[in-house]
Amino acid sequence: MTFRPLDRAGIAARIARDIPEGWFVNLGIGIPTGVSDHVPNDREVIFHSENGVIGAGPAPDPDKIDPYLVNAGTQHITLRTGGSFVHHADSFVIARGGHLDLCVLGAFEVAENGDIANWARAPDEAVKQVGGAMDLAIGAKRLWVAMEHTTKGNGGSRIRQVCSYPLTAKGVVTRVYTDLAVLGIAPNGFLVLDMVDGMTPAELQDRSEAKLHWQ
Amino acid sequence: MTFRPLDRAGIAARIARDIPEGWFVNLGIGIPTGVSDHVPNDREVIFHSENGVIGAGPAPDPDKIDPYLVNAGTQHITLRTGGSFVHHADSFVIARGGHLDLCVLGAFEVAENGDIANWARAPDEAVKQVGGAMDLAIGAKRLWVAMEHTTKGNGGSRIRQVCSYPLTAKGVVTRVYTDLAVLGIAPNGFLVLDMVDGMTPAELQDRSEAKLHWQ
Amino acid sequence: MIDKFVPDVPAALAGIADGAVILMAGFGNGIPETLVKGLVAQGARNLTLVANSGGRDTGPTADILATGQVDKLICSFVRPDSTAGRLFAAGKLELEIVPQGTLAERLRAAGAGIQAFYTPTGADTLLAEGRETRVINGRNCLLEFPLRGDVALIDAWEADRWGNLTHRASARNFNPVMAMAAALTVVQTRHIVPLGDIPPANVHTPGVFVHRVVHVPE
Amino acid sequence: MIDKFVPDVPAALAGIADGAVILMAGFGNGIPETLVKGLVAQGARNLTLVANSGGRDTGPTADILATGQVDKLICSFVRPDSTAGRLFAAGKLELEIVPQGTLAERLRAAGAGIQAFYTPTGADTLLAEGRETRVINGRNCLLEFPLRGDVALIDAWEADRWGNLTHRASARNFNPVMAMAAALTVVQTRHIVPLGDIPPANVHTPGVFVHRVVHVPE
Repeated sequence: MTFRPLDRAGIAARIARDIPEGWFVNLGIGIPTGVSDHVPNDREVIFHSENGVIGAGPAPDPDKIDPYLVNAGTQHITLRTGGSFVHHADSFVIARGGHLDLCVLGAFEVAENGDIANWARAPDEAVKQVGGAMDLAIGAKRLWVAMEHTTKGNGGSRIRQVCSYPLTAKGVVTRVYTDLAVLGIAPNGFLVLDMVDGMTPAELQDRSEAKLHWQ
Repeated sequence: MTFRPLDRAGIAARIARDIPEGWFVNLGIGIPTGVSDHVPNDREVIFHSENGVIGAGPAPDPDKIDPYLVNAGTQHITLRTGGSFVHHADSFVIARGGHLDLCVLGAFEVAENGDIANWARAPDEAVKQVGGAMDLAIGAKRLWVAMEHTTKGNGGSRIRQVCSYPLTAKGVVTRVYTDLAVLGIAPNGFLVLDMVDGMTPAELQDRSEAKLHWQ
Repeated sequence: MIDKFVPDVPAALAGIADGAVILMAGFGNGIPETLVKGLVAQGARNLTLVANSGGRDTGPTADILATGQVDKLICSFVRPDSTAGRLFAAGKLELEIVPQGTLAERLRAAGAGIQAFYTPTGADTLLAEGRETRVINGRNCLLEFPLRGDVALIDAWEADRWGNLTHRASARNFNPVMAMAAALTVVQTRHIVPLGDIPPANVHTPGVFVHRVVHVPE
Repeated sequence: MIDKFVPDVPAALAGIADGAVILMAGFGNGIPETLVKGLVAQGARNLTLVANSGGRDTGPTADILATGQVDKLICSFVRPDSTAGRLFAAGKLELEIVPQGTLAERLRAAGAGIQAFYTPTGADTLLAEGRETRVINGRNCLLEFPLRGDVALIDAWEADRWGNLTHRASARNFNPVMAMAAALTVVQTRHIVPLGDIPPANVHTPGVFVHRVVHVPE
């Protein structure tokens, strides 16, 4: 039996499974944005968007777009009943003050000590695309990362002993969801919590630069 | 001719005369509270109260009291048309951020360098009644003090070379309104801007511990 | 379904431990009086109470101070002639006096994840003695640290089941600021409203800062 | 009578000097587009522009950058493939990248009279290189300073003659924060309303932070 990697929507759906009702959640750009599509409507999860939206809902029908309502990716959204608006400083009170139960970010790499690199692939491009990632990374109660386990090009592992790209924040990741597995961050490094069907520990370790641990 | 000191309401009225339309003003407890009574209704001056009231109006008729609307002295007030409410942190954004055109405080003493002492008469009672005075004193564009020129007991002058009481803030007073005179704070010390009818420079200097200057 | 309503005051205050730091909102009004009475009944001891003032001889602050439940009071002023003033004079109450704006800002900093800030308020005064200062742009500033609560006791005018709140007129005061600054934020509300009833642009305290709500009609 | 309305955009922007620091609100919406166009026409040069992002190839940010009026851009991100990105690559634009939450907080600090603050955001990253840091409660923090504007360009939904504003839905974003952070705050509003029309509890930006308002209907 060979393993079947998840596609990007599959990673998002896998994350959605682990979000309980009542959590207050910020979703980064990329794979994380898709997470909300997989949370059933009757499970109340409140999504926060950095631009001051509390209770972000799905995209509107094209004929019902409100030009004054976008998310942090500047996509048109709706507001859930019970949602509200705050200004940017108050929005980052939420993000930086420990009020998010969860933030899900995309990343280039995660290290076994919880370091995350998600904003630049090299120092010389580093000063350009920060956005709100550094604020979210240090501020949420839990930081989960959604990314492919290996790079598209050379198949190098994004699961690292030490990040090779510029850091977004140090020691903050609590869980990593990839197309192959779910990894926790334990005091001694990556702890495998789940693997896709057909995956073996040896094959997963083979695709991980850092040492993996099993319970 | 002998001079006629102003009473407390007279000091308040004298201050009101100097407040132009459009100013945003905080009034401290004591003589300053009375200032708003002397601003005519058709001169729009917006009064701020530390507890988050912008546009505080006069006391209501007794049968029209709103128990949810008080000023910083916890007296029942009204709200002017155009007024609004903010929370305490935002209220002190206004007070500390330089948004008040004027704050008028009572004081025990003012020194010729603009120091103000208004919260304690001795260090051992000093740690008890600060309230918002230190925030207002450092934050307003202009700080005017309203007080009697001399103390009631021994007639000692409140117009000092150096404050003898614990400071509220250092070098912040821009003008002093007393029952005898209006004093500015110039680089070289107190500058007499106005005196009550019948007052002479010699008599005013006699009641002032600090040296007075005339233009 | 998210539902932050609890049936009664004991449920609202369940689990408050001895030694807790309690943020009590209010300034003349907007005081969570029923919750404070409940805390007296609940009986937690060795508390630190954070409030705007030390109150008078009667009223919520005086009532809880008189029980001896509070070891330390952090506030912006204490009247010598008050329950708080007399307890302090008798050596039965520790006091930390904080300028009112700094108090509000330290609470906000706790809510906002700000680890410290510099303010000119209180610099060059007795409150600065022995404290860290720094001259920034020619202004002498005091270094201030966040003031975080274990529990915030909050008053609201309206609340929905997500914990979204409005506050009436000047009863807003410290309520939104303290709500964001505590690990457990407990609200008493005059009115319960259906979710969506408060216009999204006019929520004064978003439910994200609120954990338990109890209905206390007028 | 207080009346902050001005007749047209040139009057709203009168006096903006070369070298001014301009705060431009907006995030996808809530951008004061008409005022930015007016600033292009007004022609002040050597500006520092503070905005959430460097924009794209078209739109208000790209438009004013393309004129060469702006020497320096302070924002949270710049797309390499944008007018801002290309001007930077060509050495024609100075960039200061600030994390978005730190940007909002530095603006608020300017409005609030906070002289500096410590935040964990950006500590242990390239943005911290050569900067002052401090470990507080075990967390490494960066020292950040206020970001004050000479002029703020603000978008509003409603405004009254005192300058009280509402903002619609997510068009609120940076508007209230930048309004409090500038020496001169200029507003374009979709709607003019009589004084007292905005409920006192639901003013989003109080008029105390606003200096000039110009009516720009849809």
